[in-house]
Amino acid sequence: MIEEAANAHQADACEAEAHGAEARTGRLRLLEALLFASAEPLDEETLAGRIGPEAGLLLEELRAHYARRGVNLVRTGGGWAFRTAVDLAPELRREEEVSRRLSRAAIETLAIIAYHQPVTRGEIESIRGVATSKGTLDLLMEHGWIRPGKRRETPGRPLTWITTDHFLDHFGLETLRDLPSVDDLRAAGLLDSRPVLLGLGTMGDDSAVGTDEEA
Amino acid sequence: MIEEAANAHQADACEAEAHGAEARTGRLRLLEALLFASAEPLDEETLAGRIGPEAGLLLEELRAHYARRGVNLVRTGGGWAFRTAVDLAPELRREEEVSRRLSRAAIETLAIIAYHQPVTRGEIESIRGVATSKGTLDLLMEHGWIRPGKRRETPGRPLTWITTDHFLDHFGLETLRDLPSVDDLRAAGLLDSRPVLLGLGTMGDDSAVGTDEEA
Amino acid sequence: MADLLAEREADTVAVAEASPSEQLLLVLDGFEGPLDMLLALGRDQKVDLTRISILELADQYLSFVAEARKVRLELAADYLVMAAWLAYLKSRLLLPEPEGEEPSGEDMAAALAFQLQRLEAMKGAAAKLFARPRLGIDVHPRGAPEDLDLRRKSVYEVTLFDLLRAYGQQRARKDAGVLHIAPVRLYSMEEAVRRLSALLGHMPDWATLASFLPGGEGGGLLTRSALAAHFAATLELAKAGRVELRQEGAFAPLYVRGRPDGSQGDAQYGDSSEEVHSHD
Repeated sequence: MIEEAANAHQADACEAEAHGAEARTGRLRLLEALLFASAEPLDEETLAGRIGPEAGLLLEELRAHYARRGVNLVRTGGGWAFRTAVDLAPELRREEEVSRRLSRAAIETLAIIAYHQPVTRGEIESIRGVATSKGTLDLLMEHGWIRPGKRRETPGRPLTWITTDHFLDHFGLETLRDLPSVDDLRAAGLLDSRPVLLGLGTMGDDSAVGTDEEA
Repeated sequence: MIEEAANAHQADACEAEAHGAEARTGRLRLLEALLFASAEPLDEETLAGRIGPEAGLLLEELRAHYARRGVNLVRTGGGWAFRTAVDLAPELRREEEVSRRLSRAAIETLAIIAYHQPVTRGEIESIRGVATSKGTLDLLMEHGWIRPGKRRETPGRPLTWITTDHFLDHFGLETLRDLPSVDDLRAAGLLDSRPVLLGLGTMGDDSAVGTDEEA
Repeated sequence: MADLLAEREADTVAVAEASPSEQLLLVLDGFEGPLDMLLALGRDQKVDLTRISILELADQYLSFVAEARKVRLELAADYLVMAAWLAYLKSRLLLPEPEGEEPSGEDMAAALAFQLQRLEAMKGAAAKLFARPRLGIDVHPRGAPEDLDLRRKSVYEVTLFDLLRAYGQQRARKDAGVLHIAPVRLYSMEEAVRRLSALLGHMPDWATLASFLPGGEGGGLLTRSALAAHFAATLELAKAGRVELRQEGAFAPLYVRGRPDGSQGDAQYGDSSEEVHSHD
């Protein structure tokens, strides 16, 4: 009798313990996910608010787990964050140049070349209604998106511009024929007279006609 | 003498093996760090370029290691990425921005493109029985979910629409075959773009452009 | 019909106090066109769509349209086209099938049923798709990505969407700024004079006017305008003493030749280096 009761007690304890361990694993996983998804390091207080008072202990446990991996849990500026292991830095070359947004003038010029090629600089200007700075074409060429085509057999024999294979590659097009036509654009809502689309404000001033925004 | 040589040989083998294991761990750590650093999925080819031909095996090893953690290594559209575990969603849920919420028309249009791709605008319209409102396709494109595919080699050469890898990533799909119920729908013939009723045919005309319609 | 209204009531609190026409309007607002409405009516039959009664469905739809017209509600053309088609389908289903190659009423009904099933399937698929854990909402990427020089990624971040949008907006801006009159490609007399001046030097003999006409481009209106312009141009050049004209009789071919002593250059039309641009 006594033995049985003791056994039962023990089984309960085991179950409770197993239950506790499971809950603990759940909290550890949540902690891991929170730290991973956060754009900023998270301080212990914030984490305790989500995880419970155990947060400090769990952080140490996570830190130990990741200590020898390619990603480490580090304390930085009063908070905790995952970072790639410092010793891997030489192999994880940072991008030298942070990716930049192409100016509106450059995107437009590129689009016009894509649609109207072969097209001369003068034609680009008459389509855009503003002068095209030489820098814009240079930039697009340096980037490998455009290249000079044949000279136009008209007075002055102006140079024409055409797009490159790299252009197709970059924009995931197989051929130039796969560029949506003006009618397709209209049907897709891309040729709308909506004045400004979401997020466009950062790309340049629409009203600045007559001056060319530098690339 | 002979014994000694044998021992020495064995020691060498051990050392080589230990060395190999260390190199392997190094590559695993680098792979982990590369994937961790990037928010976007990385394709196996890129990874193999950095890690070597073993990349595929190491990816599987990493996937297994992370399978039960708060962060998982997932495969999506030919790429690999770390993502928070799906089962933690209730605790990590971020409200969708109201401005990003899609209309019923946009949601249906996306589903039709996903299941029927490559699909022309005319086909989308004949499935929905209504003209596609301007701004629907461009909105889906702005989300990065769809893009123009090849032109259909039929009269008028209409443009087709297809989904992107980002679409797969967004909806947590490894490939298009993982679309919910896609096999059942196909087996039931419901993914046929069978020509439709005469009475509704006017909407299925890809050459009709600039149709004005309700959203 | 009543079910349909009741269903919509759940969405709109105000529907109870709305007048019948307003109620109908609210019902209509909830639909993505006539097929969507037919599907909703079909669901009201509470049977599997594969066993739906198309005849009953047509009746329901037609009574909806009749009701809408009773309250003088303006129905979109789509809805009326569908009504007309369903009325036709109904007659085909009820009357004996005529001999002929047209699809039978049964075939038409089956086609409609298929369309409804397909639309239903897509709505279901859309719901399932959006019920999945979504990136940025349920599932999250690394919050603080570290930019690595890994992919042969372009320094400039520009997507196909950016490119197309830029072009679309550029075009839209242009279209909005300028009153757009569809360009009519016509041959002007000046063009014809320039063209003839250039050609006559090479053709000292009599030749028909028709042989001077530009071939190949356009047709119809363009060709006719070219003929008219060239004819006017020959008269102009004859007046200037640069060509001679000859015609054997009314409607006979008109012959042209350059005057042997006709000067090559011309003060008025000599600027032959200027390109003739067509605007398309």
